[in-house]
Amino acid sequence: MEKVTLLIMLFDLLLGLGLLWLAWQLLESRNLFKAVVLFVAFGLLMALAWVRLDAPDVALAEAAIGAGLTGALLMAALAKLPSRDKSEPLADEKGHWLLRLALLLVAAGLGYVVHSLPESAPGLSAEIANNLASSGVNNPVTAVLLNFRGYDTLLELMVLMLALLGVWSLGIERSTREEPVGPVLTTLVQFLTPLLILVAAYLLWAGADAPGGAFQAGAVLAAAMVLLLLAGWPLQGLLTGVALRLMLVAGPATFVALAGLTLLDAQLLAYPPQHAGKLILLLEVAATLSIAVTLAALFLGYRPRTNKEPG
Amino acid sequence: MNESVWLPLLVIASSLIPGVIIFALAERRVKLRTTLNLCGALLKMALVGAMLWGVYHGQHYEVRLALLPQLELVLRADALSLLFVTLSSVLWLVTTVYAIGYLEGSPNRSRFFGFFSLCVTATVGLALAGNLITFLIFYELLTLATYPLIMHRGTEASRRAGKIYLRYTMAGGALLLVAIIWLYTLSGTLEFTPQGFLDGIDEQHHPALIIIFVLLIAGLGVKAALVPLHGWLPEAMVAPAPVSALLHAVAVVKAGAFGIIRVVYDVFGVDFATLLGVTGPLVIVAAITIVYGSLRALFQDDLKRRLAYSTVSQVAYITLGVAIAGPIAAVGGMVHLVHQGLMKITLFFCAGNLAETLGIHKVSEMNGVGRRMPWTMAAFTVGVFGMIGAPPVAGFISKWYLGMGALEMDQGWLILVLAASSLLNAAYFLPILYAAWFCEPSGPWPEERNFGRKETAWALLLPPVVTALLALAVGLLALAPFTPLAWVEFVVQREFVP
Amino acid sequence: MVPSSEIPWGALLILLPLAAAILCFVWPKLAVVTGVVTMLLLTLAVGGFAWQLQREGLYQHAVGGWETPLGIGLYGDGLSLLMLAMTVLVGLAITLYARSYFNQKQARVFWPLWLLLLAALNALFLSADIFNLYITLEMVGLAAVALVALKGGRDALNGAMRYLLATLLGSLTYLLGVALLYHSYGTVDLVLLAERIDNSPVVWAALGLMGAGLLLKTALFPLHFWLPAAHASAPAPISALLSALLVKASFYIFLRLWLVLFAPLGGDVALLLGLLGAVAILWGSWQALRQTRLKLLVAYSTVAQIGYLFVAFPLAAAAGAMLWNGVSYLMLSHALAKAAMFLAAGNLLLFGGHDRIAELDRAVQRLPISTAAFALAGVSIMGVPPSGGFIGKWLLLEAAIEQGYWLLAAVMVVGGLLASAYIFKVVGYAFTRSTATPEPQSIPMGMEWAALLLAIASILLGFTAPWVFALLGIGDPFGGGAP
Amino acid sequence: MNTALLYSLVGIGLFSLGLYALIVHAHLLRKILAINVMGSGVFLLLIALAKRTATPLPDAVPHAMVITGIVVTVAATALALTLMVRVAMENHRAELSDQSQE
Repeated sequence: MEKVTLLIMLFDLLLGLGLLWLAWQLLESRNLFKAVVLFVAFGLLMALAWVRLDAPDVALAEAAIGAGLTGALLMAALAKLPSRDKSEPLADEKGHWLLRLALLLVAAGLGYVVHSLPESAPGLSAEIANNLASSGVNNPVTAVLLNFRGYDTLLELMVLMLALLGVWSLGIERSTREEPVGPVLTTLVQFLTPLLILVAAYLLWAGADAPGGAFQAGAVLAAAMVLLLLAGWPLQGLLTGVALRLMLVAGPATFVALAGLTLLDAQLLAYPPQHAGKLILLLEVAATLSIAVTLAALFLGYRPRTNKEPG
Repeated sequence: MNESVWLPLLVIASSLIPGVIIFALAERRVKLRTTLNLCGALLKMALVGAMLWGVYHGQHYEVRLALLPQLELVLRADALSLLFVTLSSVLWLVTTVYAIGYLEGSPNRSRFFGFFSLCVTATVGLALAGNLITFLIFYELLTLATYPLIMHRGTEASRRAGKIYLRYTMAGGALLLVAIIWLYTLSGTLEFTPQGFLDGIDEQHHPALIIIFVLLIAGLGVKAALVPLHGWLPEAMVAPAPVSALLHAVAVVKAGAFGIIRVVYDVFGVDFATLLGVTGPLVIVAAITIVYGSLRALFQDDLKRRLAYSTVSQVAYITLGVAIAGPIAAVGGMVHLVHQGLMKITLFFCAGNLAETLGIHKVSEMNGVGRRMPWTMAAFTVGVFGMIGAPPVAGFISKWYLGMGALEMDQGWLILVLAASSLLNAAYFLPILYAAWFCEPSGPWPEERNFGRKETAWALLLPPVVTALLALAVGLLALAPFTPLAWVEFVVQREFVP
Repeated sequence: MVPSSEIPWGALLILLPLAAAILCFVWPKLAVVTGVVTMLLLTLAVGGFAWQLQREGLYQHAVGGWETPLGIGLYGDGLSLLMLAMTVLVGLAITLYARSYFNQKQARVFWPLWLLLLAALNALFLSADIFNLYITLEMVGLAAVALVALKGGRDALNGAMRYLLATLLGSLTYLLGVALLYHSYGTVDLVLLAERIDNSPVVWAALGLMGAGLLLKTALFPLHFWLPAAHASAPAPISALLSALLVKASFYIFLRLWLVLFAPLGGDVALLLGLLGAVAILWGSWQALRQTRLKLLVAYSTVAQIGYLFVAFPLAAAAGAMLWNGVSYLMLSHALAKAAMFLAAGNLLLFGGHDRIAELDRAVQRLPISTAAFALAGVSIMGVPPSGGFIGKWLLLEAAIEQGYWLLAAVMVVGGLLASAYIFKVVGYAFTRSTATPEPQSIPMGMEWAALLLAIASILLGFTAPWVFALLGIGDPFGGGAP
Repeated sequence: MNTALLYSLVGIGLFSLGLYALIVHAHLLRKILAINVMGSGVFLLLIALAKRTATPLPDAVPHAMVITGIVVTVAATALALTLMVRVAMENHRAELSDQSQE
């Protein structure tokens, strides 16, 4: 027992140091491409940390969104930068010792503060446990996300929509690269896409009771779409106009509609307990769809248009 | 609500509402604009007349509107405020007529008359103010509303003048604001009260009150053009003549002087101010201003600038009368508020006529102008004698009372100041008269305009003649009832009850 | 019919613009109509909300039926109401303005973003949950960034990027503070936190982190570096809402946190804030005076005016609720006046094709309504009576003088003088003729009147203080009893 | 040293590293990466401290908060990257420019 604890502690220590080291490496890397690759690795290591901290839901979200999608976004953006930009020399850092000292002091102070926190704090576990039964789901994280603090999630979906609006207004359509897609990628995509869709469906379904849920499922589904885009599938031509926009707003719209209906009844987002499970599932399905399409659209980086639409 | 509430509001509204409407009028609606202007001015005079009658018979006019919890906007008509209100509304009417003639055919008249009405509104408002914050509000409004009039011509010179004007007046306003708030934190009230409201205040606050007094006088002294705060006034002369006439000779500088009267009488109270020892220094400042203004006037060739420095000097008489802190001098100072207004506006009208008709801007161009424009120069002559203080024109009355008041309070040396000032006045005014009446024209006029058989347009001629006659009348009939002198004595009784 | 007292106005203030944003997003053709109608409905809703608050006092709504600490609480008192009313007033003008300002392609992005921003602001002003506030802050920030960059152009893109980095940094710093507070007191609800808080290192750290994050977003000197570029380069209606509403949103959160959590911590912090505010007033005003471009001038003026809000902090302990009334009033009148100024500046820019101050070229008669709007709003900014700004500054000055903070009082007065200097610099040039006169563009009436109406409102505020203070007192946001 | 403390200290370290990089680096992509690292630091702190419960299960509220946070961050990152590309096109390099157009 002793040995196992020691080993685990050693592992934690290494993982922590690894995270810090990777972060330093990626931020100070001369080569931006390397920095992005390191960032993806950093994300995966973070996911490992989440697992160690008994946060499998977060681990899934991190792996899919934090490492996967963010990595893809970074890569895509990097490709659009002028080439001489990609390995800029770092700023002259001789003059920054004062800043370093200040930040070190801040970090030390924060460390002291964290250290001063009590060893054990109940948080809201007890309240969650007491109310989980009437929440409609068994996974406490899902219960918090979609019921106890569902209002946060409603606004969060709006943040996604906002970002997409911003990207659409700023993004510039590029002619799709004509480079032929290698057979490996094609095969990989053909194999991976159905698998990812299955995983997404599983995550969505399982979210009620086990780690998973709309965000993770949406992210995985988005990953599938990103792969298809990379493999040259013209998704942006297939899904446009009102149909696309309806899919994008499915989650937020369902949420807002539900909020409106519950408000008519008595209270904002107060689900009747007997229907809570079904309502949450409905929300999750709609949200998964929207999240997936939104994330994929963010990756695409511009507003897909039908041929009829003006530029 | 009854008459006593409505009248002060209506007096304000009678220039505010026409002003706002005029802003919105298209440039070409000359008739409607003129009608609005004149009707507003006539209506205001009628309303003021009604209030005069009422106040004389003990009627109380007051309106209150809460600005902050415990702090109100108060409009109240008392005898002192009516003195100033009457002066400004009469002169507004005259000047409106003059301005209509003066600006005929020039651009941006809607804007001009809009701001002109706002200025009068502000002047009347600060005259009717029942407490310091109300006074401050209208005082600042006056600053803001005058600015576009100074800038009216839109030249680089007017922009510069406007900038200088604002530098002085905004700084003055800021001092006033600080002083008023400080006073409020000490006393808890700002309400004008006969003989002041600071009497019972704790002695430990006396040093603070002295500073407050200085700040208040400095803030008001900017508009009253007390030396060394007078620098804006000569610069502001780039404005069109009606603006110089009404605002810079009357409304703006008088607003400052009127404020000083209020502060000394109704905030501190004469006795308390004397106790604090602040009146003595004020006498000295006023005396310096009187002499300095006259000296500077002596060396100005630009006619309007000479008149402006003369204003600096003359307005200080009012301050002097107040600062001497005796009842007779008070009568002299306050009555000069009216007398100087009548005389100086006459002079400015005349200067405007010369500029507008003959293109004369400089004293050195005035040779023989009396023959070309006899009526104008006759009015000018009346004004000049008033300024010098020669009987029977109104100025004599003021100086007489000031001198007597100084003697009453054992300040005999002030007689010397007054005498010196009169001599200097004579020195800078009489050569003008000599040149105008007795010299031959040295050549063609710089820019002559033809107005038919008359020497100039009737709208330009009538106003100076009327004001000159008024200045003569109030001097000749000084002892009759309902003259400015009689009214001022009525005011002073209130402040100096035994 | 549901009696209007039972209509849940508070929640509608959030849901209505959200639903409208979705509608606009899906059917861009309906965007303008939806936007305008929603704005009118929101005005109605704020009216209803005010009426409800007046009748029933404090508004509290447990979202999802879950009581705090588990759930999220909506919370509305007089201060929230003031902020909501401010949002609606400025929002109405911006809506009127934007109707004519954007072309069809821009409108398709503008209206959903604008509605989302309105929803986020309303949600922010009605939230008492510090994590929920984080999300609303992010919404506000991202929407604003997208709006700044909406018309493109080098300056705007740079400004937007700078703004985005600043706002993200601010949010994350704030969130770190939230994390510490949650793990220390087991709740993110402000009301509960207020009950549980004590003087521990955590609270100091949270104050430092959340404070720094929010002050960065509020652009208090010296954290204002991002503001002038972003505010000056954005499209006019966006500049208006950035200066009028957005800096106020983060200030509002800071003020709330201060009142509820941090005020007992210490006078030293308050003094520091006051000093920073004082420096902001002087620095911002001085910079404004030095600018040669109109929109930059107005932007620096915002830096200065934010300073006034902070000068109040060291005075508050002794002055009590009336001082905070003054601060709120200053916020409100600055919002109206500054929005008016930016809209007017936008008109002048569009009219002449540039915003070089020295070449305004008789704007007074060529574009009188907009120039009048600029000048009237300027009166309120200077704090000259009668105006809303005067009332606010009077209360601040009164407290400063009463407590003997002469330095702060002097700074406030000097700030007012500098403000009059930079405003009249503009007005002065607007009177004079300049050499180059490019062909003027015509300005739609709606855009001119939007500016003028706001400016007039900022002046009229000079006469409504007792009435507004009575509403502000609902729910006793400033402690020490209603005024 | 227990797990919660260890990971929260790492979180603080990441936050500080990110902040440092955000300030000193001019390249916008580095700044965006720095923001992401800072975010990870905050999230790590939130989740690490959630472990300090008496029950075997950690506090779920911070978990939900972090998932929300991750989504918000990816949204912000996407916007920031798009903006960066536009800025890079205007400035001819992916750095902020201080000069105004005129």
